[in-house]
Amino acid sequence: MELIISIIEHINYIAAAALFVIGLYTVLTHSNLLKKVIGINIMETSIFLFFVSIGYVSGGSSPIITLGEKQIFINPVPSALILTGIVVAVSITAYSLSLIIRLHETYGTIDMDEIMALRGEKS
Amino acid sequence: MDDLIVKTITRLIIPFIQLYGIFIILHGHLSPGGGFSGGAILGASIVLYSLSFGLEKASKKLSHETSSIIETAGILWYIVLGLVGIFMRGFFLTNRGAGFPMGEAGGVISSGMIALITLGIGAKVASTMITLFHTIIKED
Amino acid sequence: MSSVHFPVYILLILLTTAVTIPLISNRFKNSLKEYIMAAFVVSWVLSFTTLNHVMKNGSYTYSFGNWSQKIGIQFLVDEFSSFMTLIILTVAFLVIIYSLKDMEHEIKDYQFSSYYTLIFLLLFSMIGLTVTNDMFNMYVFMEILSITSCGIISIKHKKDNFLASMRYLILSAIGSLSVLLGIALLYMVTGQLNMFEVSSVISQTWQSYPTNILVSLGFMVSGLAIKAAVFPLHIWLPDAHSSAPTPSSALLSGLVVKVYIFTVAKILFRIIGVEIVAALGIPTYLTYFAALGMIMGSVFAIGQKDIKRMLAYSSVAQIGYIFMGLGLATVQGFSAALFHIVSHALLKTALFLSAGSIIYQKDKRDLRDLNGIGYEMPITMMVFTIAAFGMIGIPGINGFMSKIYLSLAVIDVKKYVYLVIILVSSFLNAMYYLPIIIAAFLKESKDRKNIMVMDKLPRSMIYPMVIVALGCILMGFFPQLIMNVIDKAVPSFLLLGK
Amino acid sequence: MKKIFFMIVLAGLLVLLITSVMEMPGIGSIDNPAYNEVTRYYVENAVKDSNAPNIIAAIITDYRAFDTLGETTVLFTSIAAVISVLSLGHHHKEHNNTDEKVEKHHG
Repeated sequence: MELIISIIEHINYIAAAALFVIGLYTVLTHSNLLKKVIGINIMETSIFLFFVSIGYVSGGSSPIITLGEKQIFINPVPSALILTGIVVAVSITAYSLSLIIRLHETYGTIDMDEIMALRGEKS
Repeated sequence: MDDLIVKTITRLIIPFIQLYGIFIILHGHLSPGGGFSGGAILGASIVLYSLSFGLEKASKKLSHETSSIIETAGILWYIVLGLVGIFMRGFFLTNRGAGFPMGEAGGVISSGMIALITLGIGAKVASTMITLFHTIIKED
Repeated sequence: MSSVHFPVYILLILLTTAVTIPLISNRFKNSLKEYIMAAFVVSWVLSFTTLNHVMKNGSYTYSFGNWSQKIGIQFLVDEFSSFMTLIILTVAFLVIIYSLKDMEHEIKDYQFSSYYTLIFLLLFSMIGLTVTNDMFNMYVFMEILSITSCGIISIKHKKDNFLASMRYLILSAIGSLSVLLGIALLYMVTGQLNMFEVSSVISQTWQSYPTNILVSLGFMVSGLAIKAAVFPLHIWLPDAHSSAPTPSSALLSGLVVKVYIFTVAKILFRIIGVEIVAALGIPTYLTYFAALGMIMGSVFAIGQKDIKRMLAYSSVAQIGYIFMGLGLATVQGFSAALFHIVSHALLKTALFLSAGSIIYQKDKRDLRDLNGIGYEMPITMMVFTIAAFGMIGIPGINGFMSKIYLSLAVIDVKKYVYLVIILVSSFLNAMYYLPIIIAAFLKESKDRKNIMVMDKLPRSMIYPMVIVALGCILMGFFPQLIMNVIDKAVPSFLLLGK
Repeated sequence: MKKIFFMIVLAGLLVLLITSVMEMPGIGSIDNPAYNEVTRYYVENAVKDSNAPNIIAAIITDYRAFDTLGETTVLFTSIAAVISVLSLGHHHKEHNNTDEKVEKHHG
């Protein structure tokens, strides 16, 4: 029973960990390059979820100060870090997509196994 | 894509998207949003334009030359704002200590360096989004 | 204009140059080279002054916006970071001079501006990663570094390059994300991002969250191990380093990998602290992998036919030496590692540049085609020979001194097995470097007689190689030049906050 | 085979991660060690220091503004990298294509 309560209390962290592992599994096992990139994006999202969950305070409002009564705010630092993280994720995705375009042009496929097979025949 | 409905709706809706983007950028220090989100919205408006009118016309709206100048200028603007801090005998990227006009808390023209940086970032992110999109679809 | 700001100025000059190169090259195409050189000279002078200042007045921290270290971002300018900045700029300077001519062979005209933009961003991020004292800032610089280092591989539009940089990008994205997850876990425990603050919080509370710190450390170290190509995770390195254009290979293998090693050292010794790391047993595992890498990297290198691929595998072995020094977690071990970082940077640069010259002049990459090449390109092969002797550990060249230091450090902790491994690894090095030298100077080429002629290389390619080779010899005879700085840098690194 | 191997390894990783996060206080708990004096400083002094009611804006462009400079640089880097990969130059396009064809033929 205690375990279940503890799981419910940590559900966001557990979900983030699960997403991270799912993303890693996608990157490592799928040979399609687009799927690999999507896997990287899943991993990134999981870390964002993780960070944001660290910053959450129950009953806290978003950290924008309004005049009036004193409120509890959530921790603003993780949110600020995530903004940076998102931009970095966009950049990596853009660059990897452009590489995939080029690979498709040169090999005619975006499947890593097929590319390796093509190269194997050549050498 | 040559569709009258899409083109008309695009033409109608783009000013509102851009207005919203500019609003988000200008209110970056007051409300949720800021340079990155506002810039992405602004960029999305041009992306929408190039989707419905084609790449040729869209590149005329924002040529490669102009966007590369905006990208460089965005970072240089940031660096210059930071250097103001050093020249005012502070450190790199000092806000209040460097004598930026702080204004009244809650006003649109306030918070010194924050609003200025947000403006620069907004322009840069918008042009980055557009350039990325145009460069990638040019390949087809 | 006080010299306190100099590290920031260096970064800003590099960044400004990077962002203005596209504009400059559109308008004033001819002055691009002068522009690049001017930026380099200015930042080199600034970096030299910083090192001087630090050696005289001691280390200092630079807080952006004058915020206290808990709430703002901080740079730590100490002997270590200012010295490494100088090394990075010096090696990069020589490589860039070399690249001005060499890249004309490798890429097309219109790509020049992109290439140098990426190079300057690469330097910006490397120096930022070296001086920063903030965990999240470290991550941001790491991402710039991983994109740019893939970018300078894929700049050459060949099949192999795209594939190599795609693999490198995916693996290094996994690496950076592991590091970010580690940072998130650490932030969860400490609520701080500044390295000093994190380490002071952790030293008080690590008993309460042992698993968390262990897991976070595991993620960060293994993420960086992918990027630094520690042995079982090195699979991206041979493709990436061998297919890249020569100057890029020299930079990647001489500097980029080293910068990731600095980051590992920062995480282990500055963020977590020596005692906790030793209590968790991380360094011991590092030495196991290092020993494995020292042997296996050389074994793989023996089987290679392509000269640049062989050099890339040799890097895997040499990274093993550096991690061996780090893993000992003693002052001697760490200074041996730092010394080897510097000497390997010089040696590998010399090797890659001379291999690149052979490719430039003769268009030959296969090791079996190099018979008698010593008579055709004497200067290049002399540089290659010096650097190869350094790798093997012939006395008089800096590689020998770093092996001596490492052996002394190993003897100091009484792990004599590693002494044997260092010896075996040196023998293996000799097995693949000596045949090339013998073939180059003692065998007859099929096409021509062995008559001595001078290299047909542009001067701007010969001088950098020769300077690097002379630097190797200088360091071999006067290791104290470097060791004096390292001796000052190490205690400030290992014993911080005591 | 490869998939099963990875599945087992990653399941181990998942268990490790979950045990490590279970050590921490639950979500939203105010005892979370991350909610410390630094956070309180930001919440209490952001308006006083920078006149910006949006604390996150104050953090990303004032307290930790150097991160944001790095972030814009990442964007610039990605553009430089994408252009270096994709652009073929206006005059060189045909020339380059023939090059590639020749190469394929040889291969």
